Amino acid sequence: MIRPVLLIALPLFFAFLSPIIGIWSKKGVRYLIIFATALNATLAGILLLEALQKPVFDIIGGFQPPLGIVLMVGPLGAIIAFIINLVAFAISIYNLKVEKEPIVRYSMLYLLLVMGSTGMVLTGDLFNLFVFLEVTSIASYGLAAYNKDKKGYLGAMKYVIIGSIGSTFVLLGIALIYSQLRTLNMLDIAARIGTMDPYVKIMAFTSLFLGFGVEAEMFPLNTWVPDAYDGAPHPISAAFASLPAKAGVFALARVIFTMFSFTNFLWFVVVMGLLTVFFGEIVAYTQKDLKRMLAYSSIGQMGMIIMGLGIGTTLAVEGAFYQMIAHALGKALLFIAAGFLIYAARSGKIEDMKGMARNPLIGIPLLIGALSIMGMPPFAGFYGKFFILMGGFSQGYYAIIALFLAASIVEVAYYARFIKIVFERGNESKVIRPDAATYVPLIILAIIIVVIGVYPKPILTVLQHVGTFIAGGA
Amino acid sequence: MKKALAIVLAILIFIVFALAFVKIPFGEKMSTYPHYYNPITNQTSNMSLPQHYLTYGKNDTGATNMVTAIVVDYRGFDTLGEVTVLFLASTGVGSLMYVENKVKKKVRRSNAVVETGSKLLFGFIILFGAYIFIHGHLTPGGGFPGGAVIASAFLLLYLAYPKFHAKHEKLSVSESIAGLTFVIVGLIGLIIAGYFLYNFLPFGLPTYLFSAGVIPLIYVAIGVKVGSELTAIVDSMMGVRE
Amino acid sequence: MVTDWLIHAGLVALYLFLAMVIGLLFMGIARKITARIQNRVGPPIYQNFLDLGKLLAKKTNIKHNWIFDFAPLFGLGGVLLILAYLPMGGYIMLSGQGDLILLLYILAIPALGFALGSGASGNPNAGVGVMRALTLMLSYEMPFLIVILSLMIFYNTASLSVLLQKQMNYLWGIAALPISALAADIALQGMMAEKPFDIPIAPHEIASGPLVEFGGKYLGLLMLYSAGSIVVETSLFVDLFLGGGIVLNPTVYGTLAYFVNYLVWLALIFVVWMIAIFVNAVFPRFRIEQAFKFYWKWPTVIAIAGLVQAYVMSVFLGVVP
Amino acid sequence: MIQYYYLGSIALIAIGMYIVIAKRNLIKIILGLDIMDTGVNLLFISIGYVKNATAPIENVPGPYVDPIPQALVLTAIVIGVSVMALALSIAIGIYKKTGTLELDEILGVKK
Amino acid sequence: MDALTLFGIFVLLPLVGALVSYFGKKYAPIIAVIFTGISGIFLYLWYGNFGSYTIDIGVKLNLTFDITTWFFMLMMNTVIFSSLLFSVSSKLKRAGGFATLMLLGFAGANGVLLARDFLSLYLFWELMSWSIYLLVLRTSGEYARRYLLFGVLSAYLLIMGIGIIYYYTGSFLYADALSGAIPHAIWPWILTFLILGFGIKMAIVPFHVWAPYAYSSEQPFVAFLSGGLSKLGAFGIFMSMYSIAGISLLQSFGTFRGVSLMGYPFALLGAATAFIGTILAIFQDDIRKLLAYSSIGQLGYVMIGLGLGTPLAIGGAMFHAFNHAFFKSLLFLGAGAVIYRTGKYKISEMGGLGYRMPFTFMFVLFAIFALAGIPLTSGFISKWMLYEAAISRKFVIVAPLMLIASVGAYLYSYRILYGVFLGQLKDEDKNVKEAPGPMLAAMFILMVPLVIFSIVPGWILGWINKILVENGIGKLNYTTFSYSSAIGGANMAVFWIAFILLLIFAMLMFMAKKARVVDQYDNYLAGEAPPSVALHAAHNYYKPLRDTWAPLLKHSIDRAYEKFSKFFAGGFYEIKRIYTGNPQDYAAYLGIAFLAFLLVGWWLLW
Repeated sequence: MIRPVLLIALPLFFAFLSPIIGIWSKKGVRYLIIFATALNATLAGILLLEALQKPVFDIIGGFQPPLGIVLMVGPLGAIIAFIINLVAFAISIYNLKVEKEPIVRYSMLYLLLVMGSTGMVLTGDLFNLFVFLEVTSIASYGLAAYNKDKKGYLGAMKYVIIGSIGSTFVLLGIALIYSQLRTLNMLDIAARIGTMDPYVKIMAFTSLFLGFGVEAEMFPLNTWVPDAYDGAPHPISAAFASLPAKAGVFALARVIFTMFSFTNFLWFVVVMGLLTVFFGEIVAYTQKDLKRMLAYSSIGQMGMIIMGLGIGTTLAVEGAFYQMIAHALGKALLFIAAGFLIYAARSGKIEDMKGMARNPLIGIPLLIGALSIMGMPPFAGFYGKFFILMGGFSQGYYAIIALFLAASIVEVAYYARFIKIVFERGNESKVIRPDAATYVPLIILAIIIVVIGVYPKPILTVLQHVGTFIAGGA
Repeated sequence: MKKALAIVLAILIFIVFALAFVKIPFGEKMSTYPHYYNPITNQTSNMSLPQHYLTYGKNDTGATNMVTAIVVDYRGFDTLGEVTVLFLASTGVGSLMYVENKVKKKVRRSNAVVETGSKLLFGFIILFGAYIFIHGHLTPGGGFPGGAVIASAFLLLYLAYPKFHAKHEKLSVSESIAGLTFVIVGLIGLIIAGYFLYNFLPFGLPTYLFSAGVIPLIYVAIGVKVGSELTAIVDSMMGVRE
Repeated sequence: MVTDWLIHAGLVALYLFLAMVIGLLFMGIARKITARIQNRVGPPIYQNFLDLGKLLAKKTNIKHNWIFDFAPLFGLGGVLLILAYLPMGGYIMLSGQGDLILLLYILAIPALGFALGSGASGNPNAGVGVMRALTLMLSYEMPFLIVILSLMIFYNTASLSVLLQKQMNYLWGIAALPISALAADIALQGMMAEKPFDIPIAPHEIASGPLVEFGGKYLGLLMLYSAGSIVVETSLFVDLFLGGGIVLNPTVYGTLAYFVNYLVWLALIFVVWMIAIFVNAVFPRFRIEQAFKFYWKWPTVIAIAGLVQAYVMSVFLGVVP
Repeated sequence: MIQYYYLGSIALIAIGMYIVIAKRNLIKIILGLDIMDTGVNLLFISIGYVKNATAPIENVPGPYVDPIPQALVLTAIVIGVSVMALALSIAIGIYKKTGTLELDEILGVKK
Repeated sequence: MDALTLFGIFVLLPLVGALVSYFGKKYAPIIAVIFTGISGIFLYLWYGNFGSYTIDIGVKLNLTFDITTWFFMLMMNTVIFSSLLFSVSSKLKRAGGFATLMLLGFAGANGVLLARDFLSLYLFWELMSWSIYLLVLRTSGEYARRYLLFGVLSAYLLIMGIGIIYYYTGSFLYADALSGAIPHAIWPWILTFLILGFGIKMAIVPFHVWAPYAYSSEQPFVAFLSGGLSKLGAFGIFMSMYSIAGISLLQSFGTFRGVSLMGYPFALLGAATAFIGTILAIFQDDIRKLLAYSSIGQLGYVMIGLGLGTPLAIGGAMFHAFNHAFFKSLLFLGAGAVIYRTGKYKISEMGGLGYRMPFTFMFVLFAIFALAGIPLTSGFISKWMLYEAAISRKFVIVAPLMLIASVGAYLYSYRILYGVFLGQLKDEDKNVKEAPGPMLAAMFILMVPLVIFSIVPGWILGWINKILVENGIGKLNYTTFSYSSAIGGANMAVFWIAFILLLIFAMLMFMAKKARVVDQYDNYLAGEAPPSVALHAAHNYYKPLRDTWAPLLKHSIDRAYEKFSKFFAGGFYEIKRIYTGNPQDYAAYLGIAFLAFLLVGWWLLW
């Protein structure tokens, strides 16, 4: 019987251990990180199997929920945790490519970023969620500026400013809720949310929604994303796109469904989601730099997930979670591939990458990732997008879905342009073969995307419990 | 134009939150607090959460300082998270300040009064800091203020002796050992009682030094950790002086 | 059953042979008339029979490749096939088995075979000639197809034999749809490639166009083909608009009717041929763009007027022949 | 009881917000963030306050203040410190790279 | 036969084949041929037992194997079998990738044909469209991008249609669409979305822009794309009009002489496509582009048939789709053989290849006969049915356009024949050899049905009649050798006998004297020195026609799309300015967002 707390305690244990190991061998720390993330992924997998029967409550310190902190792991939380750790494991292999100096500190920051994101998904306590949000953000601030060049620093600076304003709003939200309900456990809050004064309730919801919106890259709050992703080292931008972003959106889902039970307000969330998609895709079309393009495209995909959550029907939320999984895998793959392409072309601009992906080891996973992001069938991205669209239709959001489809045509346009340039025949001479640390994670992620896409039964059996999640359960 | 926008925004946010907080009573008695509800066992209790802590806190955790009881025992997981945050800060600052080519900076010597004064005071400040976090569960203050005091001791040395440098390896070793003790104590709790961070040591008599089970142990670890981390941050921020 | 099948085949063969003879005769008459108009004596009427005999008797025939033979084979075979499907003098040969649309497409077989053969000759003049022929076809087909469409809509049938029946007991095409008949006659001029529209065979510009490489027996057979096509085009016009020459009802008068109808049919096609020849003798040759612009302007307008008239009469006034 | 403390802390937050949006210098912006943080912490503590009650140390009798906000603020303060530490080290980095802390110059230079 | 075998043979087998053939490297096409052959055999065996099944792969896929699916699968299977057979000897670069993607497209196509619920339809539709994207990508990224934009547009139009149905009926099944939950006024919307969505795949006029680009990639793939996959568009339109909506519902929109007002505009669209496609085809010099526009034109006919909706019209459309599948892929394979041997694309650069490649010439000649509708091939019968349908219901706009378009077909057919195969043989093509064995075999397979079904039209009319009866559209009256309609009919047996007899007669007349074969320069140069460059009249072949059409040809739809996308891209750069890069603006955005959020929340509650 796996205790979810191990998913947090063990990485912490290894993080604290690594400075000591770091004194002896720097390489040792890198492989320790890979082992830690692998262990975490397997634990999360076993936890997922358990959480399928009934939600797992892990009481910390032996005190019943509202007194102590409790980890609330439903099937949905478990699968997101599993995917986060799986992707983290793949990215940690790519981490071997990072040469820039204080590598021990880099590994610690990366491991704690993973721990923070997992924590955000597992926790059932509001303030604990805030602490893990902070763990993730601070790790991200440190990693965003890791390259110590101007782009890195500026990206990190923007992230810090927006991130800390966001966390202030989260704290304000918690203060508002605590002032009325005097408790911090989510289920306890959910049970007694009705007793709150309606205006204070709206204020609390908006502050929390805005606070987590920063991490979930919602429209007006995602302005830091392109600069932070662009400045960060390649594996980190891959990690940004899949780990904290997914945890942020899951926290958002917690806010919308577990704690507050608004029905008439959800259409506004859909509108915000649509705005995120719209601006994300359109600005991505104008981007010349590869990583900025992928950053904006990841904003667009997050917007789609927020839209799915906002629509609120079981099908749409199921689609939103499916898209979370697909996007985490797909975007991590694309960023790793982008890292290799930038390294091969020695420039961030897309035009200079003519024909860089012609090597099948990099070309095929890149295609699988791009097609999955675009929502093409035998890949994971298809079901997510289709369910969200159909959920949107079942709620009668015709215009919004039409606009969303227009935005995704723009998305296909710039991905096709990228694929055109990268697969162009021309300079065969400069095409180099990726080494193991690059193509191993690519192949792992590509295989998972295909397996999930071709046979979605396991994922869908897990996502059937969306009903209880929407009703405010685990 | 941006100034005007900023003012308008600030005022609007102030008004909006003021409207919300006007509805919240200030300084009311705890009896008016709503009663908490336990989602797992699904029953609402007869008292509110703070009242529960204040009434049963003593025999649940054995600590007299309720804040410490909550910080370390009831919501120990938060503190674990929060310690990681500090650990992250020091690693983050360390990695950002990390510079291969050590640029030497010329620094003036401070005068004799500061030097001798700091040499004398250093021991006492460390002692005082240790006192704070050892008695964390009895008197106000705890691991974090204690750690900060220790860090201030080292800061004093930096001010006094321009060439002074705390060894980075030593600091990070002490930091990680302290962190490890915290996690291992948690894991032992998990192994013994099935709950992570369970208070498995005997509570002993209230207001005695060796009471409240695991809390002093954890607080000592936190104290050492905070102390070494803050000094590490100060040290890397100082950069290198010849 | 086999015996009357044989008689039927024999009659068809007779009609086809007669059609060929008429065709050659008409060519002779045409040369005689144009000569007379141009104030010269001109060759005797039977001149074409002599040319045919000379050409077929030639020993040395030039041949380029196996595709080159397509022209005479498909040409002659195709034209005979069209004649078989075209009622002559009221005698329904095969047109009971195939309707007007089939006929339209069979018209294309000899033309395509001939085009293939001349294309295979390798002579650039032939290529240009075929291009002009096809462009001319596109131009005159516009009014012609609209005319056929209006006939089909008015008489509410696509089969030629039924059309003749209806013309017999109701009204001749030319009486019912005079405008369409006018357009059809203008289009006929292009179909027969007579003077204003003999652009494909323009002797001065591209040395008789597609025919340039053919000599000896090839030219002979192609002459038979052009003779047959004269009878086809004139007889098509007569069948569509002049009741196919049926004056006496064959069911009433038996073989006598067939004989009389054949003579009337002969006279009618001669009249149509004379119109074409007189126009041919007088007009200079159009350039291909002029021909195309010409056909897609006035004849098409007339044809559309005819179509509208047919449409109005058949749909709104409910006139059912 | 008039909620001076609430209004005071919200004022702090608003001022912090103003500083972040209006001020040019990077350090001032970071300080603005810090002011917002302290504002929220003050808000938390004032929520937990009970009129004429003492700190929740058991050995002193009498009504106690609500201990939970104090525990939370303890964590929030440390988080605030860590964010400030990182923000300042990033600012130092920017200063090293661009030689200035004025935001317009940094962005101007960067464009 | 249960669900798994049906799904396995027609969808999983090609997918497995795709995987296997990727590693086959040089032998990949042969492996692919074997896989398509197997599914072809099963298709033949399972003619009788139709039925519908459901497969659960996490989501329920409802598959039905009935006569309509069988009929379209017959086309799809034969066309891909022959294109892959063709590609065995056409020495493609990275043949492994080619075979994989072809089989993926095939699996997608089979899936679309089998699907009876919108989820599986959309799934396989997208699978098929992106496998085409990658195949076009093998030749040129830019063309692939343009194709994918339209491919995705078609998918999203389908999504809109499916979504509206899902909104009302709450289920994806085709059958449920008729459950009456959908109000009458909504059906035009649904049908427009679905038909336009499927129409894009058939390259209907406003959306035909992608076809010339996509059709200029490797010839064996293009044969499958234009021959096989464009039929999916026809299948989709047929299903959405006559199986999902149903003929009675279409009629309920008011009929105009027996043809539903809902279908008629699409018939007009089809007529416009036929006319524009043919006219554009006449002036193309690149053989691939010419065949592309001609394919657009021919598919216009199918659209007319489906639009008119009378039994004869739909039967004609089905038959024409069948013919188009065979003669168009035959034409593309023929062009492929010529390109393979000479490496040239421009018609004016070729010439006289008929003498060097006689078999290819014969196959292309037969394909041209079918295309132009000459009665020697089944091409005539389908065109005849379409004409009869239009004329018997007195449609005075659709019929002339169709007739003129078919005459236009003669022009560009002859341009291919003359430009490529006849005329003078150029020196560099002197020793061009005939296409290799597998290519000829592939072309022969495609030619056979065109001839057989012209002699015995009864068989195929039987299948089509079964389709019409099963979907409750009506019936055709036909016998094994002849067919007829309200206003006319034709008997192909009599035609063939008469034609052969008269041909023999002409042969006898012709064989009387022998003829001496002579060199191509012999006669007309009469002894002069042959020119350095062979005079081949195929350059700018229809120049006079082009001059007369010049005012009209000036406006091209391609350039309209170019301007359209430029306009939007400009707009995007405006929107980009929101991300100013200054964190302070971002902080201000955050504040504004907070207030906006609050406003909406507050307004909602009060």
